[in-house]
Amino acid sequence: MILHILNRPPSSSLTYREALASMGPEDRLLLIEDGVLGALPSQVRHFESVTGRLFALREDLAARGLDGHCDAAVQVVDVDGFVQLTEEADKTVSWS
Amino acid sequence: MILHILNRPPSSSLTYREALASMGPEDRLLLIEDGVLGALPSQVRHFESVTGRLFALREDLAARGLDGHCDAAVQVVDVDGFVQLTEEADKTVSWS
Amino acid sequence: MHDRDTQLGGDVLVILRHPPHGSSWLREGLDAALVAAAFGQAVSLLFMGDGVMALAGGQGQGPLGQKGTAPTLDMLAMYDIEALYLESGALSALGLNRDALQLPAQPLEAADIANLIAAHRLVLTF
Amino acid sequence: MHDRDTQLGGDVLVILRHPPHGSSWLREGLDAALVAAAFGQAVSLLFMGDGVMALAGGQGQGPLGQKGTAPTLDMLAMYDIEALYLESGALSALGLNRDALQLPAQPLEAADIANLIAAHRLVLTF
Amino acid sequence: MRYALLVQGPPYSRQAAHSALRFARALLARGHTLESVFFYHDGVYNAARLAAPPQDEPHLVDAWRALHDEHGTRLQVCIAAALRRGLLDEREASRHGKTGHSVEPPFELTGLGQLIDLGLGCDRLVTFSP
Amino acid sequence: MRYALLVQGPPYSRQAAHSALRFARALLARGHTLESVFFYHDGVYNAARLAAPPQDEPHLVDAWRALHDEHGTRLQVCIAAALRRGLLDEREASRHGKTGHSVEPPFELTGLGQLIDLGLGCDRLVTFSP
Repeated sequence: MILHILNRPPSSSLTYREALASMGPEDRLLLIEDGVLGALPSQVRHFESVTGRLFALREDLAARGLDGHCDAAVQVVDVDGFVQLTEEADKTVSWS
Repeated sequence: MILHILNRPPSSSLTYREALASMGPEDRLLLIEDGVLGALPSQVRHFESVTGRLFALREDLAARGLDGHCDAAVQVVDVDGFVQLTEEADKTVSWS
Repeated sequence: MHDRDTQLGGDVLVILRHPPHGSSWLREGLDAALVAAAFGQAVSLLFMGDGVMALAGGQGQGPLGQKGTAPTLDMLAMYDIEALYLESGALSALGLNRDALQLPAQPLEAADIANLIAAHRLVLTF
Repeated sequence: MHDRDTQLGGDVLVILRHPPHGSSWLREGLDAALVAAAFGQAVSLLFMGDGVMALAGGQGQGPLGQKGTAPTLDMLAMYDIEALYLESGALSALGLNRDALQLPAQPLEAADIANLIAAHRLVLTF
Repeated sequence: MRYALLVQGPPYSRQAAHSALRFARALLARGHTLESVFFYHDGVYNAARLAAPPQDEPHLVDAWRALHDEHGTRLQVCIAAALRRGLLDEREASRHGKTGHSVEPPFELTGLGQLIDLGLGCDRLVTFSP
Repeated sequence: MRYALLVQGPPYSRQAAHSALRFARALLARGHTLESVFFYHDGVYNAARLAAPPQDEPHLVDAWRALHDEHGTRLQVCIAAALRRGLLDEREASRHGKTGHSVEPPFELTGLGQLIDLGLGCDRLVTFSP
């Protein structure tokens, strides 16, 4: 399993397409920084192909007033959980 | 007439939508830097709403091997023409 | 203020296109607006694209405890910056509720945005 | 080389996502690839998204006479970097002709890209 | 006409500063005046006096300086953006108790109000962002 | 596990460096080792010794230094990326005939090969880009 990390929102950047195109069937995607906008119910459709493997960073959601506004399909992790995701992954790939 | 200047390509950035949404019926749009990728025949459809008012910078096309590969709907100007466009405009607005 | 609102005009229009925290664009754009206002100019703000996130309620601190831009928004009125606009399409695209915004801003359709830009002497995009 | 090509594997995969001239990403990514190769690692390159523009023929100089990255591409073979891949969808989205590319690179579909990434110990994205 | 430029992109990593220099030369060649280049956001890195690019690459700091020397264009750097990023002239370094400095004339640290003055006072302000 | 971080974002203008510092603290808190932070692209600006942010803002250069002091994490700066951008230690300044320097220990200018070594030698390399 590879952890992909995305820090751009699908509302303004198409980088998410490259991240998704690069993901294997077991890989996970973590949204951080401005990328957490992708976890909004209005935006999460862009990540349909990785349902169940989509994560968002709690601290970055909270900073933007979005903690609790995430779509239910998104698994929210704090930075400790972020580290844990990197432990469980064989490697990480960052998309910006 | 306002000159809008865009340096991001529609193939990776959605900034072009903000530029287009901000343009009045007489305004012009100049593609520079990586933005000139938008002048390719495969990409120019994104700029349909400003047909006849779409420009691209020759030097930036040439640097990317694209001089002569522009869509016919795009008016190619060199940097002297860029200055001239700013002379003719009331003001300029840059989008990045 | 009312006149300026209905006429959409002013000296300086600052367009804020980036969301809070991910970059310094929003803060540096707001700084430019505050300075222009402090210099006596009639300043308007347009929140556009992801920039409408600047208006979201309940914002917190950044990764290293930065206070973010939400406190700055509360200072706008003190600087007489009361002409606040937002791109209506961006708000709905992000699914934000207008009632939940930290500050009220007037929603604009695309045609109005072009008019707003035309009606200011100086337009700065951040 | 042939084995590595068919197996898509190697030590270091450098993913190049940005077009030439607009930023230093492409050049700095290529520098990382050259250094890895000089250190004896088996290096693969994947041109993805706008990064496929790096392969366009007939590139020229930058605004202040910078030589750009096209000359660097010619050095790849000297460093034994021969595993070159490109995102097939990006090439067609930009309407580039494969025959007009400066260097041949093997087109990959999405599933192959995931395999390519999985088959390298270190993946760097630029 | 009287022009001013706003440069918000860092040197080397983005084309913005290169584009701005090219535009500056072109507007001067057309007989216009370039009052000032204002550096804001990561554009303030253009003022880094110690920049040492390889010999076969353009030297942006020198290119800005040449613009000033030949045409009297002011090179104004937003002081708030600069201090955060480690760009201090001798005066600011001493004010902050630091030894050494990273910005020197003809670049001048100045307030953001100058940008507003330029934008409203010049005939054209053209922005180059990253 | 042995971690290394690659930081490519400048301080202040983008969140990347802030995110990296937060991640660094979290991995250390989980008992891992952080061998090195490698700064490349505009990330090299994190090493600017003269940075003077306002008192109510985080001081990134100091925060990196604290990481080194407390945990022995190396702070490695790509020398080629740094020189172009005006980030020189005393040795490079003298080698380029410049007076003054903009980088000081514990930040160390080093070759890009170190990044490859870290990427292949550590258990995890995590990249924070702008």
